[in-house]
Amino acid sequence: MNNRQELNPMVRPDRPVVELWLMFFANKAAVLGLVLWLLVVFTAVFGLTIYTGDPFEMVGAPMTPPGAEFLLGTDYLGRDVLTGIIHGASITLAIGFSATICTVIIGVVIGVLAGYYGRWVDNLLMRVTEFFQVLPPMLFVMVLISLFTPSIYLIVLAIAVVSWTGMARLTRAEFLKIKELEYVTAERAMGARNASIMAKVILPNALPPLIVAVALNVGTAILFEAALSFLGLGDPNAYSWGYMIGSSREYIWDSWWTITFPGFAIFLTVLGVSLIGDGLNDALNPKLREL
Amino acid sequence: MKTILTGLNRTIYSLVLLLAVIVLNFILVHIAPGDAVTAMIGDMGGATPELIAKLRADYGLDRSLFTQLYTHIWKMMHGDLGTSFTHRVPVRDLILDHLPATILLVTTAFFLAIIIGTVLGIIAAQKPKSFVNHVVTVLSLSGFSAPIFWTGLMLLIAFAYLLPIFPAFGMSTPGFQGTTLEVMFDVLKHLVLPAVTLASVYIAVYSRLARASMLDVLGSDYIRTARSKGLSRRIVVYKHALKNGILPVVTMAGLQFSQLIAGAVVVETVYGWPGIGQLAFNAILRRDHPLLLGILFFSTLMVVIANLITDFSYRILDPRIK
Amino acid sequence: MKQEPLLQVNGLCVEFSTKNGSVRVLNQLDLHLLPGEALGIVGESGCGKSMTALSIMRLVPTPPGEISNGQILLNGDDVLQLTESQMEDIRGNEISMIFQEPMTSLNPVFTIGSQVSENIRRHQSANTSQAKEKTIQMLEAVGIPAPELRIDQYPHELSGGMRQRVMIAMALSCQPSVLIADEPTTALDVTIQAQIFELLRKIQEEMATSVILITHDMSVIAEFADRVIVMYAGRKVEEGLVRDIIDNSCHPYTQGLINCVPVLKRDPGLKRVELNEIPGVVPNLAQLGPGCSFAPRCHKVVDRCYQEMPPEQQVGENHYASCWRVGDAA
Amino acid sequence: MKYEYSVKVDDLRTHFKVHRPHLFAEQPTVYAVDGVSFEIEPGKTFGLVGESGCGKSTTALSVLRLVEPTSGSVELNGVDICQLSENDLRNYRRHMQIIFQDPYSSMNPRTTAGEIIRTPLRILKIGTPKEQHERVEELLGLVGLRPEQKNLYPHQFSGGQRQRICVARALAPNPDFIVCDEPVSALDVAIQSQILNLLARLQQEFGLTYLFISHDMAVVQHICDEIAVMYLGRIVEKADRRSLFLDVQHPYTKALLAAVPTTDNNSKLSFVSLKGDVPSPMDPPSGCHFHTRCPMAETRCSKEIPKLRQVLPNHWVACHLV
Repeated sequence: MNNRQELNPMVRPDRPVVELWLMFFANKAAVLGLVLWLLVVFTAVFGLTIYTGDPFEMVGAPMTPPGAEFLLGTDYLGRDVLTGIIHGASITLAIGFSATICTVIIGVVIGVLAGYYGRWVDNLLMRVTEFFQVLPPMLFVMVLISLFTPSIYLIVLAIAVVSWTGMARLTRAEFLKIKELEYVTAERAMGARNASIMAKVILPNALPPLIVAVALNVGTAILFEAALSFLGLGDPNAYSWGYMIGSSREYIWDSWWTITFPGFAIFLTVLGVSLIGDGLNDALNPKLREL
Repeated sequence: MKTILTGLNRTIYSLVLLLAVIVLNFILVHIAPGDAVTAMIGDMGGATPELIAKLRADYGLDRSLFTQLYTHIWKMMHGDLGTSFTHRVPVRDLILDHLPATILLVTTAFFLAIIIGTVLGIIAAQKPKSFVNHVVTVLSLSGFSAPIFWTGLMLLIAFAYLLPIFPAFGMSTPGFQGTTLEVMFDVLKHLVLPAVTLASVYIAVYSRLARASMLDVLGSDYIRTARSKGLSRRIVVYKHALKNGILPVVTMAGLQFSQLIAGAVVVETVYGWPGIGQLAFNAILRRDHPLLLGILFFSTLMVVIANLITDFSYRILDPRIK
Repeated sequence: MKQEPLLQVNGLCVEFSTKNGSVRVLNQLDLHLLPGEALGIVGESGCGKSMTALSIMRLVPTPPGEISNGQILLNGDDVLQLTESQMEDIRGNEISMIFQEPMTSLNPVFTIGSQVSENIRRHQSANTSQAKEKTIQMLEAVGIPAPELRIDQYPHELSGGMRQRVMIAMALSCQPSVLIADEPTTALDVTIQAQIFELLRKIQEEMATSVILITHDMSVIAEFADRVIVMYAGRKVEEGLVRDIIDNSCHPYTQGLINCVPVLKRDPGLKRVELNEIPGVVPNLAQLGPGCSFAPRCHKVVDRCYQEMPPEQQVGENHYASCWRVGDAA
Repeated sequence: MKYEYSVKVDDLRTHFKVHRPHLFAEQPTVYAVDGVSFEIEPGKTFGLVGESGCGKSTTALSVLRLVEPTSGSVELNGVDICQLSENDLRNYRRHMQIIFQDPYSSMNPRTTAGEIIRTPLRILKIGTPKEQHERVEELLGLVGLRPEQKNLYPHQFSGGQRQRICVARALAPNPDFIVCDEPVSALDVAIQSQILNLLARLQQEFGLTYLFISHDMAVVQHICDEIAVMYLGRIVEKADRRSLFLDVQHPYTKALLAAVPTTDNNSKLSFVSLKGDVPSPMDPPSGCHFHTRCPMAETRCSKEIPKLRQVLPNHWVACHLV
């Protein structure tokens, strides 16, 4: 049916935001994702005050299997895997969030300018975006890290540099779409300034897909950092989950737990954020809201 | 005529992109700490003073930046990517040696992902509230969320260690002799795990995309038209809807090809697959910058070619693009 | 002389399940279509006129929609009892449909030739070259210039009017006995609309096809249809020959519908006159009371209208209306 | 000071450059508005009527400089708004407002009805916030809505109610001139009459000047004092409402009138079917744009552009054959 509003024009809850949260919490998977994330955040913030220890410290016999003494076993140097995982949570979150913030800033600014001003601005910025899109991210970051000294800042920046393009394209697409709507023209007809139209009118309406993209971006940033650390290209002073797997991978046949558990931690963290993104997507998608 | 011109348009544009990559490489080397040659050599011990002197001359560091850039581009255009310190052979030859393995891995994973992803997406889209749909959602979310190296290692534990059906390492059994067919089969056996690992992420991505786009297409007016003609559900879905529904998948596949290559770097390291990813990994360990930059250039070239191909197939699939 | 109806709909009900429970979008609809006749169905959006068409085609999107009751008799056989594959044999063959949006109703990635010939090959034993020949014939019949070239074009290369002609060619390619046209010209300019109606009229005469024309525009009905059904909120409120309805409508809704539209005049005069209005808005189908759905907007309303649903009464030859005030002086 | 004309549009042209199909193609230009002139007396309604693509909406947007005109002038109360600086134009916007076609996309879905109506007051800094809120309630009453409805969101209103909110928003800064761009085309017939009556009532009450854009001859005839018919960016006939319909001159206008279906058998013009479609404004026919579809075209028509000339009192037509 082409016009579903007709069926049901009046019975609706009031504020869009309230409606969004109701939709989100009705989605079991999304709530699961939220719970997973609260767990990770809790671990990152309070984990080490409850389960103390230095992840680099060798506390037991090498390659002790999971058991009573070490819940998740020890690695080839006798470092406790559980301490490592708890410690890694904060690093993972820190990198995931800061890289996402950088990504969003670069991507949204470029997308907004390209989408709103169009013409040569759009042309130029989109060419730049396409250029960054053809660079294979991992190889490009490898070159960056190899030429400059690896540090947590370089890694955050590198992740942002290779992942802003998607954000920029999405923002641009949304701006192009919304810019054509009559309420934006109406705003101009009332004498609003460009900056105010961009920030106060178009951006809030472009937010739903952007929020979903941001959630997914946190996931990809975490995965990217993990892959870098796995390859031994991360900050050598950061005991991250990827590093744990990378450093133990030669002992894969002898101590499966040193690889399985940190990997599972990454998996659950990213899964959590993906589920949240999915739930937001469903809640924000007007097509699914109708019935 | 118009098609040829637009094709030419795209090709010229791709060449400009490649040129930009060359310039980027040049800029990176120049803004790195130390001069270009020290940056190139890095902390690698193998460089003799003569080699350094030769390099300085090669790069013409005494000349102006513009001349340097010009020479650099000129050399790249003639396929001269410099010499690898660690291997002491031209970078180009090294890369060309390793490229086929990567191409085999990437294309296998690419088609695996597109085909399986699309099929899963179509199945899920037909019954939006069914069990199959939930399975596809869970599968794709998991595929997306699992770190690719970890998936690889888990598959290794499962299918090379606990249940040893597939070899764990390399592209062929060392010293394996046999007919061409047997050699091919041997390579195939080695290919399964890396290809599945690499594909897993993209199966997830494409199945979600295909599902969303098929849902969209199935609700469109022309699908109703097709049904009003009395076509069966099967023809409506697999003829009328599919050709439209696959368009976003093709677009996305083109856009993500660079990430596929990046993923291959990680997968090759996990499985010891002798492609350019592994070459890059070794190059970075030994700070072999000419090799690393050469690999970046070559892989970008691959992406650009793949983009041209997807662009072309998009034009075939969608007559509206002219 | 009484003709046997070609298509007869009895007590048709269609329900849609929504978040807030089930909504009846079609309620106890009866209609019949005589051979060679042009029947108009008119009403505002949401009155159920498109749903009627989709029900006859059995294309109501299920879920959320469902035909919950009624019969649809085509030549005396109930199509609602047929299996899906039997129904597929009827669609595009016995009953065809053209839609409102010619821009989106053709598949953008197939040539128009393949889309028209697909219908022919589906229902007639024709090989590829016969189907192609027939396609060219059909395109020519609907007034598409140079059809042998056009068959290789894609929908986006054609204007809206041309696309609607292609839709008509496709719908008529198997000589259906019933053609349903759902707002076929709403998306088109008036000059193109005139061309399309000219074509439909010509084809209807030549092929003796019965047409159901669905529209919101009473003047389109006036020019094209023989008989008209006026619908409001999922029900039929009035039925009769077009001239009867326009000149002597009995239902206040029909009267409102006719009088609220500005009519193009040869001499409009120099002063602007006020238009008649139907106050208020179309009611929410989920919140209908027991009485007449139009009561809240009706200027002739009495208490009884809110309490009891008015039955259909005959007010003249072939003229029926559902209103308590039918007999009363206006 | 009183002006003879509230609005005076002189030789307005708006041309768009569109994306070139490939690198070597000439950049195509769309001649959306190509030399349009008209005047509107204060308190009157001027109608622009034509089929889709004739440039009537672009004219509407250009008159308000929401689309930048290529050349020409638009005077509102003696001020040429094409000469105003960005800043002056913004302030001058209080005198001219617009109502759009689509009541579903013409309001920001995230703001309440009250905020939507207040927006122009806020942007143009008219009154204190308290005064603004009082004005909003007053406006809601004027357009037939209840004051408590100001807290509802656009999706909670029906199409007709939304259009009322848009009317209220346009009225808010007390403008002299309102452009109505197809204000009733997207509405149900029963609602159309409500809005048309509302617009007529408000015009009387506040002495508003309207530029009324529509494709619907009957609506234009009903509401306008003077009417111009557009075809491919040019005005082909312009007259007061009585003269236009009684003494229709241009063959295009005749065809347009004949094509309109009507319930009134007596007023029907003899039918002149137009052949073919409207040509593309990117490549309009030479001479008189209409000659390709005109039943009475002569060779001269394809060569010379006909000028708009007066043939009767208050009646201008651009045709060689009249």
